[in-house]
Amino acid sequence: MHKRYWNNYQKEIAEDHYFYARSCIRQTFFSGSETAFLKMMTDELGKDIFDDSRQHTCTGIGYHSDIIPLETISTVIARLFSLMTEMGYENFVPSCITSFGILTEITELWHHRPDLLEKTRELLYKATKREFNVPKNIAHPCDIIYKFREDLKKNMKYQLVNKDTGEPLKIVEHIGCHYAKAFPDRGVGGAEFPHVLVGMIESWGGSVIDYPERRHCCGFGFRNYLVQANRGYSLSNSNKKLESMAPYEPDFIVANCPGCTMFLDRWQYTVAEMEGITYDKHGHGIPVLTYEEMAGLLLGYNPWELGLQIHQIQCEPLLDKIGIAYSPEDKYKDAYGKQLFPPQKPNNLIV
Amino acid sequence: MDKKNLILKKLDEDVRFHEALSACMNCGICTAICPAAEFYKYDPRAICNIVQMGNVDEIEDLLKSDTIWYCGQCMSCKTRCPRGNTPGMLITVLRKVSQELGYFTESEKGRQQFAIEQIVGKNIVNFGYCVHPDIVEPFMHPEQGPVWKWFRKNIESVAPRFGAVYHQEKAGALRKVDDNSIDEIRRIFEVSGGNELFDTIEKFSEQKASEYHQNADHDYLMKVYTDNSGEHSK
Amino acid sequence: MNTFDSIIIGAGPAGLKAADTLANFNRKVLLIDTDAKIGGKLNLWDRLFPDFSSSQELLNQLSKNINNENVTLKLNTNIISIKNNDNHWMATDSNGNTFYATTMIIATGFDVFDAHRKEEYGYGIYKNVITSVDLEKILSGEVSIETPSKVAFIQCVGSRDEKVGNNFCSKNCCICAVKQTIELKEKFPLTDIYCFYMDLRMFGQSYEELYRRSQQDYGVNFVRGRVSEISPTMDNKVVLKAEDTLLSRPLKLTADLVVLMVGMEASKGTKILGNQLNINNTDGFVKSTDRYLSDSETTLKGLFVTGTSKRQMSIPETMNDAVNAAVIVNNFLNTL
Amino acid sequence: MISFGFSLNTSRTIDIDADNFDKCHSLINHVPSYKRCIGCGGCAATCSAQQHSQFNILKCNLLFRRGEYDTLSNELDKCMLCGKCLLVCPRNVNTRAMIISMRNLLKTK
Amino acid sequence: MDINMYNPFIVPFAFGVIVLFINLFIAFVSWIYHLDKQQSKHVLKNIISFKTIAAIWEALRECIFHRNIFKRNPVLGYMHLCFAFGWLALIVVGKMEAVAYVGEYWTNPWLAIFLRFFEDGRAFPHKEVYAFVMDLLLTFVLSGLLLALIKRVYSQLLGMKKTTKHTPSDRIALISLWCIFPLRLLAESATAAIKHNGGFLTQSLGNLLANLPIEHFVLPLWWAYSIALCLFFIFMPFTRYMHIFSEVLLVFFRKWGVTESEKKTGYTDMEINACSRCGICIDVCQLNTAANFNNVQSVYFIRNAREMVNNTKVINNCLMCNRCVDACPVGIKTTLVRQLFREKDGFNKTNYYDYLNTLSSDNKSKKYSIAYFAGCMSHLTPSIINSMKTIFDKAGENYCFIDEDKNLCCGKPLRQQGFLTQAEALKKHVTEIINQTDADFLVTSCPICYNSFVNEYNELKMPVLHHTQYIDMITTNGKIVLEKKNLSMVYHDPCEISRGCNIYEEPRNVLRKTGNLFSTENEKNDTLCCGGSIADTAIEGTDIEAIAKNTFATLTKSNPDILVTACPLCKKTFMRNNAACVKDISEIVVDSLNID
Repeated sequence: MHKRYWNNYQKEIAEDHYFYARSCIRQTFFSGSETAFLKMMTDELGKDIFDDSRQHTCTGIGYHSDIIPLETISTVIARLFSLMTEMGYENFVPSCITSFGILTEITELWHHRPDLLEKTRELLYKATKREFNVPKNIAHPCDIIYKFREDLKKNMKYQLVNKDTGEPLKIVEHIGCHYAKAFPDRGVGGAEFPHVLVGMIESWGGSVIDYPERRHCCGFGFRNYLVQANRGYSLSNSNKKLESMAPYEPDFIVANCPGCTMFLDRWQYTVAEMEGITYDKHGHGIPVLTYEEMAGLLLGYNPWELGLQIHQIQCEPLLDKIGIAYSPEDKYKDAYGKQLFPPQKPNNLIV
Repeated sequence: MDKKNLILKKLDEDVRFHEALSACMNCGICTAICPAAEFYKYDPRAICNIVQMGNVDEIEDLLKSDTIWYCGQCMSCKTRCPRGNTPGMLITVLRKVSQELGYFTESEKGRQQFAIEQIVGKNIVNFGYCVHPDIVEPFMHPEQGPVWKWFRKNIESVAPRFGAVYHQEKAGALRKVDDNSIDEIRRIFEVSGGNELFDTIEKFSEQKASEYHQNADHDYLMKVYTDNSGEHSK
Repeated sequence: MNTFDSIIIGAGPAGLKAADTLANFNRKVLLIDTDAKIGGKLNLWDRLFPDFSSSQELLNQLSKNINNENVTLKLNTNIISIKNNDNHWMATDSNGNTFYATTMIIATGFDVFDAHRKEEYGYGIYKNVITSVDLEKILSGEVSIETPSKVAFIQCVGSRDEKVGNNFCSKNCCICAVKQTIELKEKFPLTDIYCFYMDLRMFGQSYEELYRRSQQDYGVNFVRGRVSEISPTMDNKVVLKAEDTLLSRPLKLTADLVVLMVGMEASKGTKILGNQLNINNTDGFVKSTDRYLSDSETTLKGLFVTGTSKRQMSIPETMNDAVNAAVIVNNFLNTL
Repeated sequence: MISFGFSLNTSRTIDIDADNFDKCHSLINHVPSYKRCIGCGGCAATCSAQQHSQFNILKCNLLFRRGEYDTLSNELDKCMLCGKCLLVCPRNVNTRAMIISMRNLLKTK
Repeated sequence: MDINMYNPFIVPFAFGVIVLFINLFIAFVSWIYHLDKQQSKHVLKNIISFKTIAAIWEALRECIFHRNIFKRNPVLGYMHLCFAFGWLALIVVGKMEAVAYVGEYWTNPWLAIFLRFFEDGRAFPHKEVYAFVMDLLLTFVLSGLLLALIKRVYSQLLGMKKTTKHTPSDRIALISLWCIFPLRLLAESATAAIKHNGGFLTQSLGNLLANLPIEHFVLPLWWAYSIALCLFFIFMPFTRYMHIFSEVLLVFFRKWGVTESEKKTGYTDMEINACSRCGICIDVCQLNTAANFNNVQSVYFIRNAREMVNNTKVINNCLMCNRCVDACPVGIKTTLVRQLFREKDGFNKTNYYDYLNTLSSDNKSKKYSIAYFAGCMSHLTPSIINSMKTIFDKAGENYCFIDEDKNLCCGKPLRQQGFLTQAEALKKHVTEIINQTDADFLVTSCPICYNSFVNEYNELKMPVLHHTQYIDMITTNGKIVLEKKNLSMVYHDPCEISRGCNIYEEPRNVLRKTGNLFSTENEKNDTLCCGGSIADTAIEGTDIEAIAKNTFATLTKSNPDILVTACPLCKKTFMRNNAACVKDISEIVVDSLNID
């Protein structure tokens, strides 16, 4: 019965040799995920991926909150491309979904309006004397992991299966809006049922929940989060989404967008402290993972090196469910093995 | 050129304007899934219609209103529009024009641009990133919770555990972007109109602040950052 | 015995009516269809708008009319190539048989829009999302369902939609939905029906009256707004999201059954033929030389077109158009 | 509970599933022509009250139909019952009877 | 008192009378107690004045002789006269006869009714005369009864298309009433057969009956007569027959200056109880004649009101054209009573229409000769407004167009629907705005507004004219000159200014100057409603259409070139269904203006 029109659609994803661009939000809140991704690429898959120290933001957050003109963001991106060109790469891999959306949009615009591409070249040259090529392929890290999901599976120690019952875990996948909504053919599986996370989950033994607000935005809303007065919007949208999924009792949420991961995590804490609501039966909240964290856990990476302890919703119940080994005493140690005083406990949310 | 023609000209000049709105048939498919329409008095369909009708007075009112600032730029509208429009992108253009003409300070939500410019804009030219742990202050971000507080406090010793190179000039997360790159970004802002927009926002905000007998300083920033009339959703 | 005055490709209402008319002019006609039975898309409908007459009765009548020595009917015949040779038309089927005729009429008709293409509506994904064609089976009693408490009709599925490449209005869905809401309400009087529309194009005689009756006598609710997406609920229903555009507010509705009013696209056969002979419009339908003066002719001499292979038509329009085409063909044959 | 400087916003979505249509049904009993409205807005366009206020009969009609009674009674108070709407309605909806009935129905909580 | 003049059969009668008077007393006291302050003031002021005498005269005229019914329908009038006057005369003459028989004034009270039974055959003054007169009166009443019977069966014979449908209690009272006089005839005749004390009727019948064993029937017949009376008296206060007493009371209170107030009062009860359910209002009502509603007319509405059966469908189904008020023989202000029953409570805010703007300061500072208030409906017939503008310009008026923004309503529609607080609030706003113009005249194009300004607006600082009056004024004083054309026209009197405000001649004066005016069947105070009345919220499109068609047909029997009216609503209603030329008087005037 299940016939999905875009099911067989596969976007073009480069095989090897990637130029990596970091994300403002992901490196700030989930730096372990970026590290894990690079590690998977090199150690597990043996791919060539380059992490340039001179790289910088795409200014997408500024652009979508309307403080960056189109010319500026185009030129900033052009500098990123020039670094890529300089280092001899053609495949661009932005860690951030907003960047991914911006890059797609700008390159699309250049494609239709070559004059604007020329203008950007001029501006970049004027500012930095740099030149650039437009990347041949732009793929998000999740695309790459999706592409090589079966290869990664071979190295995996765990599966997305409840170790006690043997049942597949019930997982909510959340796709960042700018991944597929704007350009459906740039995402794996189109706009309505993107297959990128579903593919990973299903390959790795889990099951996906189809719930009413599945496609709803996490509520980041750029200026709607950046300014405190507007955060009610952001909170309400996450709440709407979480309320909609809660009855399905998901084991965790996985997202491909740094912002979504952060908001779905933090807003659960906020609602718990503001309204006394948690979205699971036990008051722990629903863990929210990045896809890198999900893959890393299954590959047997140390959860505390992936950075799971700096999620506000704690992951131990999930780790136990899958049967992942971890050492509780290492959780709040610093990089040098020193035991730190743990974070304060929230009032309502159980951590 | 009179003000009214100026508005239309500015809209027309923006390459994104024509891409965003060709012909709207008011079907409402955009509003149906719009996260902002549910929680704000906001209707992207109606905005498209106003712009499409081309009544300059109405467009001017729009540019001065809170309405255009509600959009969260998720671009869900683009996916579904049966006419291939992108109301979210139309909003981007309207906001741009509102800022260039100084109309943004007429509305509570519009005035917030000052705070965003001061926070995100400054981040970009100082850190090379829109967001940086150093300025995600827990007092301005209570929702980040105790874990964030803990991480911020112990960042130097904890971050390396996740492979981050906090404040170091080498490849990796949270590194310090080298001065040369920062300089290049600043020059890009200089030549491509980025600084000009910052200046415009600051200039009009300064004017608005003086109406409140203030300067466009930290106090004004905190004012626009927290002001909420509570009349945005009904 | 493979030579005819005219070959009609497609034995739907247009083909049947054209064959009947030509036969009355004493012309030898070959009527071909790929299907195993005549009637084409008429078979998909149980009762017809706006008078609820039976489609089977109509089909029986049409079938009776072509039952004479002038009409040769070939079903299960797939024409793979058409050639014009020395003012004669040759059609070759997949079995290698070739048929010859002085004229040829394209009556290959339309296909209903494949609702799978609108993934956001979940057709083929959620079992309670069906199309107007599926609903006919429920209305005719062929398929039985439990009494639904809420049913939503969604107009313009696959029509007026750049995202699926169909900018046209399929014209018949509006009135068809009104017909179906009434039938459904007669079958399930306690069911609440919501019909989501952008415009209601009640273009035909007494269509508007039927619309009025559906409101006044059957209490069908019409909501002006295009549905954006449909998603499942825990209890196997579906949630629809739309805007009530007249109120400028989002709206949601949980329904037990959703009916997608699928539009009319040029049929696969029409598209193939049109491409092969280079006589198609951008939207896949066959182009007539002049929609005012010579609406049955194509740019190719001796090749004629009728019915929904040209554009969206209702059944009466199709029949009239077929008669018209037959008369034109007969005149053409007379001039030779 | 911690104060974060913001709070959850109320939803503006019309929820047909809320199923509070009792009043709507009794309105239909009183004024059967109510069902015939095609939302053309002719009534609102000609309305005297609308000249100086946001009053909109079509919206009142629809809000009632959707079971959204919150601010409706204040809105209905603006009507002067002059009857112009009645004369322009293409579907002969008894608009005045509709407004009067709505007011009565909203009064009885 | 003569103890011999007693027989147990009078007990039912006596009992009935006592119950009747107790009931009447309770009712009257309650009504008077429930009068409001204003009404009581009127009564106290006028009770000792010539008005009381006038009231007595009217009571006699209407309650006994039924002059009004006579005027409308002589046969029906005769029927009512038979019962009312005949019966009263039977009692009065019966009393005189009893006094003559006994020889003293204070006789047993029942003697006046039952004298024949107790009469012992002795002579007394004018005995034969009394016998003759009493029989004559009885014949008179019986002739009325015969008519009533015929009316019940063949109402058309009495010129009535529809008669009132009765309630069960009405039926009992009716049957007992019908039995009273035949039984009296039989009882007296039977007695006469034995005692030979009858007159020309009773004695003749008695002689016929004498052949039968009549002595066994005498007493039972008197019993039956008494019981019939008893039944009638007991049921009377709860039936239409209550009107016999209420009407008298109503006549007095009305003469004393009492009118309906804004809310229901004791006076409303008097009006409601004064209805005899004669059914005259049914025939004049166009909802009956043109749209087939025959259970909503005043008579039924009032009956429902008396029985406290609250039926909004009936209350709301009235065009308020006041045709029934004009026709009502009792003079009950049925539409006002209906309006009172429409009262909506629970809407008592005062700030309903605060959104309304006042005049612009620019307008306020000027001095105007005319303040023009087009009225809501005129805005849907812009040709009327344009014509008025032309006329004002031609007449050299400096006018202020008050509702140019199409935003003001006079409040009459609200009042008609019972939203009194709102109507008052709106009135306050509109008064304020009108008074700001400081003009010489207020001219309106809408009869509804005109009626409202004249009857409800008590704080206007300027005289009000309907545009028919205004045009008549300026054509009479020569401000504009009209050219007579060879057009045949008929004039439709809009209810609100004709029957409502007696504007009959002004439009006709004007029209005679512009063309050939023909009269119609139903004109002036007999005018028909166009059907578009906004007073009626119960009827919908097709019914309005039916009434409009009917009225239109009646008006255009003479096939005129133009049907002229003076009301935008009438114009709109006629135009909606009929293609023929319908024009407003202002348009006719503009057509006839010598525009140089």
